[in-house]
Amino acid sequence: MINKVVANADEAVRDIPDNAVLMLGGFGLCGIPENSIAALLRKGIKGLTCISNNAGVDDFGIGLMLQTKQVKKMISSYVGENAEFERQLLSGELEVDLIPQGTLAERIRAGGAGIPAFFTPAGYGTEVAEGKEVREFNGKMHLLESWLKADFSIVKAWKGDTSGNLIYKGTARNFNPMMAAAGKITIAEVEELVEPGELDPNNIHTPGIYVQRIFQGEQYEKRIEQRTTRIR
Amino acid sequence: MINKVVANADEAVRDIPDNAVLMLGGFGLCGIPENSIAALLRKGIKGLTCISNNAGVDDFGIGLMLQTKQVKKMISSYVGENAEFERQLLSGELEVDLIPQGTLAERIRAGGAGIPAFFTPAGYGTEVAEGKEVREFNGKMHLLESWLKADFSIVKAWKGDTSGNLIYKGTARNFNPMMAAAGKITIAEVEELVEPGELDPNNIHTPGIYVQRIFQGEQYEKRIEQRTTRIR
Amino acid sequence: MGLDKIGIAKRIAQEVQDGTYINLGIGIPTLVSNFIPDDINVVLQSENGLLGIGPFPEEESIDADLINAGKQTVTTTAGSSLFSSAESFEMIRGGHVHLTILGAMEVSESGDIANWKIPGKMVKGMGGAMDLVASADNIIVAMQHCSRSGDSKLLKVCSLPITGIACVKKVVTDMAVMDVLPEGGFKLLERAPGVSVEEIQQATEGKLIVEGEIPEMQFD
Amino acid sequence: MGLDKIGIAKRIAQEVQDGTYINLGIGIPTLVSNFIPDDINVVLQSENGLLGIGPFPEEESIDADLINAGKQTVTTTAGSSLFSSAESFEMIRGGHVHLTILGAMEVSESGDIANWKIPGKMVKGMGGAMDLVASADNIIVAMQHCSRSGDSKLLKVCSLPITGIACVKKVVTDMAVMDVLPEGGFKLLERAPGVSVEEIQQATEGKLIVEGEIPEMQFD
Repeated sequence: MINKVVANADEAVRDIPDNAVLMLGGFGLCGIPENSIAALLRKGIKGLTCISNNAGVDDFGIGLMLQTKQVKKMISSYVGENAEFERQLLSGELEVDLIPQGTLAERIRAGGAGIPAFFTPAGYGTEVAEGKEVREFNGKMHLLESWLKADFSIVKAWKGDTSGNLIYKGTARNFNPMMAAAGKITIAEVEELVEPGELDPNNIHTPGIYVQRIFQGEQYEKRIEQRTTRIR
Repeated sequence: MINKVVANADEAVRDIPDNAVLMLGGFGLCGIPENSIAALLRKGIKGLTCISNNAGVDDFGIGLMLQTKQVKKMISSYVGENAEFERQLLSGELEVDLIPQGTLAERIRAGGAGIPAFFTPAGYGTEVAEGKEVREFNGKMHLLESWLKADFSIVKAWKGDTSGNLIYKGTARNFNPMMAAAGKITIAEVEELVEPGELDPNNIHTPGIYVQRIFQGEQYEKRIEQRTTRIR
Repeated sequence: MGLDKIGIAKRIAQEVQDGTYINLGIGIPTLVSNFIPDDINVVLQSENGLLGIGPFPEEESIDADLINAGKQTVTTTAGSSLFSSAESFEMIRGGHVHLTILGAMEVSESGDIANWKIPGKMVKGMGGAMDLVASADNIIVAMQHCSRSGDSKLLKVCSLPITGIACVKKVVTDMAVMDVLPEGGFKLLERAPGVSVEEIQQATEGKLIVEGEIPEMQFD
Repeated sequence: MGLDKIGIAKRIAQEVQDGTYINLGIGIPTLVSNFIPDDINVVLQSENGLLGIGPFPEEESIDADLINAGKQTVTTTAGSSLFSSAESFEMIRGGHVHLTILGAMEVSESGDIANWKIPGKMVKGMGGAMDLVASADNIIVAMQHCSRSGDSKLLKVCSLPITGIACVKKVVTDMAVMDVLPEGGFKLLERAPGVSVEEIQQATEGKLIVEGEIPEMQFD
């Protein structure tokens, strides 16, 4: 096996330049690469294009990188819960591409899978269709959508081994597996880093082939957006 | 949860009519739905179109259905190791569509995923490209390929629960997960059928939503094509 | 007069069929799950990667790694499965999810829906809504019949940027249950208790089709 | 005279770079894995859904559910992963597998390869070969220089139905190592021990480019 371990988040993001295209895993604040985002904040690179389903909240996740104005463009499906985001967008400081969530997931999957374009029904007849090729299949109209790739993909998993195999937990999986495959360089941060052989080969969610760098994150805040409970 | 259990293979295939389009999981003889194939032989329906990566061997797997001439057409990527197959093909008794394996896997995946067509580089410049739309992306030529769907998909898993969740073992996974999603009716046979809650939700390979019928197979021969060993 | 949110959710729960997979949007749709009868077996899908949404967790078993599409903490149930966003939308786009219930700002008489954007005012994004309405066979909209300012939300043509065209099959509001006919028009099926056909007609800008007696909604 | 299959496999093993993912075809390519030096870390991919192919099993640990693409029983190793055929070809088509080594019936001087069909005679199918040659950055062909009847397999133009165009980067035969140049032509790099440039020239129907002294292959 090939050893992909780097010491920490700072080493993992060391060569990400200004104006890079990044993918960042997560849905809301669930499954986001907290340690790598902190390292990107420390590094202070600018002009980033961030592909991520959401943009974090004002004071956590990608929202932190919006505060420091490191992000030039967001490619997302939903960016609510974020006042600073809305301010930068309405003022024109931030470019935003809004993409239907399933199309976003599939375009990223296509990027990793070597599929340059595919047809999907989502968005036909809406603003999303503007400028796109339309074609009918089985009586239903579809849009041609292209793949998305990243210079660096940054994903977060529950467990990983030194050869880059990853296992996610719960709904923290979300966009992470497709993004892992769609990055030229993929950085994985994990809660627990183990030796090859400790993870069941039958239960790997992201095979190590997609991961170039891996490290164990230092601590995870895992902030909850909507804490909802029931009485016993 | 929704209970999908049927008594046995005969009940599972009860309403498959002549001339149906079937998908059958497996790679070589690994991960094939042995019990369901036996039931199809007993049922004696004819004129079937079978989508399966391989066509079994002369006396096992889909090869048995070729012996009984139940198959009108095979859609596969590789059909070696099968003399009766070759005879029927060369005599014109059997129609065959040969498709590159990755394109076959992706077309089936597209069928389950609601993607009617996609571009892939495989087969450009070859016989496979005949009659297909060609388009250049990033300086590389690609073919437009369409989804594949089945009236009935028949898959084999290691473990399953009564609500249709499946876990495969080893390389017996192969085409089974995509086929499970691409069938109008999907029949799953498993080595061990358990109650909901007994399988870890984080390790499910095929979510139950894709499966309409499930049963525990009676015995598995699991014939090996190339028994290769090393001396200790 | 008319139903409250709970009432809308209760009425929609009557539409839920046994043995189906359902995606519930944020808001009133989420409430629907509370009113599905025990003898109706359904599985709820959350597009962020969970099939088989369980009840909210007890305080001590909250798991930040287990949320629904509204970012609320949830639980799994026996028979749940977890998967990626790509797999989740394979289920949706591939037609495996039978019913989508979602909110809307506007619905047109041809079944168009608008619920993702108010130009110059609100830019949250469409999330999974465009995929959902383009895919499921059955789309039910849960909403108020009129906006807070009293304007009808059931229109001839949507005024806001649309989420999908000709996709809504049924609309349940505080005032009425209506089918959206394939040839266009809201066909009135039921009135909310105490609401008259005239009141519904007045609150509906789009074409309302009224044939024969219109019964009141029935609740157990 | 010339190399046997083991020799070809040994020579190709010298091409394998540390830290790469490799797909090995059936036949000579499978043998290559035996000769990769211990200090070169590579991971072997099997397109039926296994990354990290281990050695053949001992008799008592044979598992019918664990085979390679040649349908041979294999094992996993520490760090292996298992996946579907769709995922497997995502790896291949997406360019994550760096090197493909496969056999061929013919290779043309422009890098076309034919290895899946002999019209009227053999109809086994292409398997994963068309995906592999259309995808990997580096494609090395392992084959005999001439057919059993003595005809060159290194041609100006392939006579058999092709598997892929302009994709082969290097050819290693029993007689020689050659690069296929982007502008066309087999550039002779090395001779098998005891084989002369003239003999290689005679056995090569396609354009052979010979510049300067051509060294013999070196084996440890």
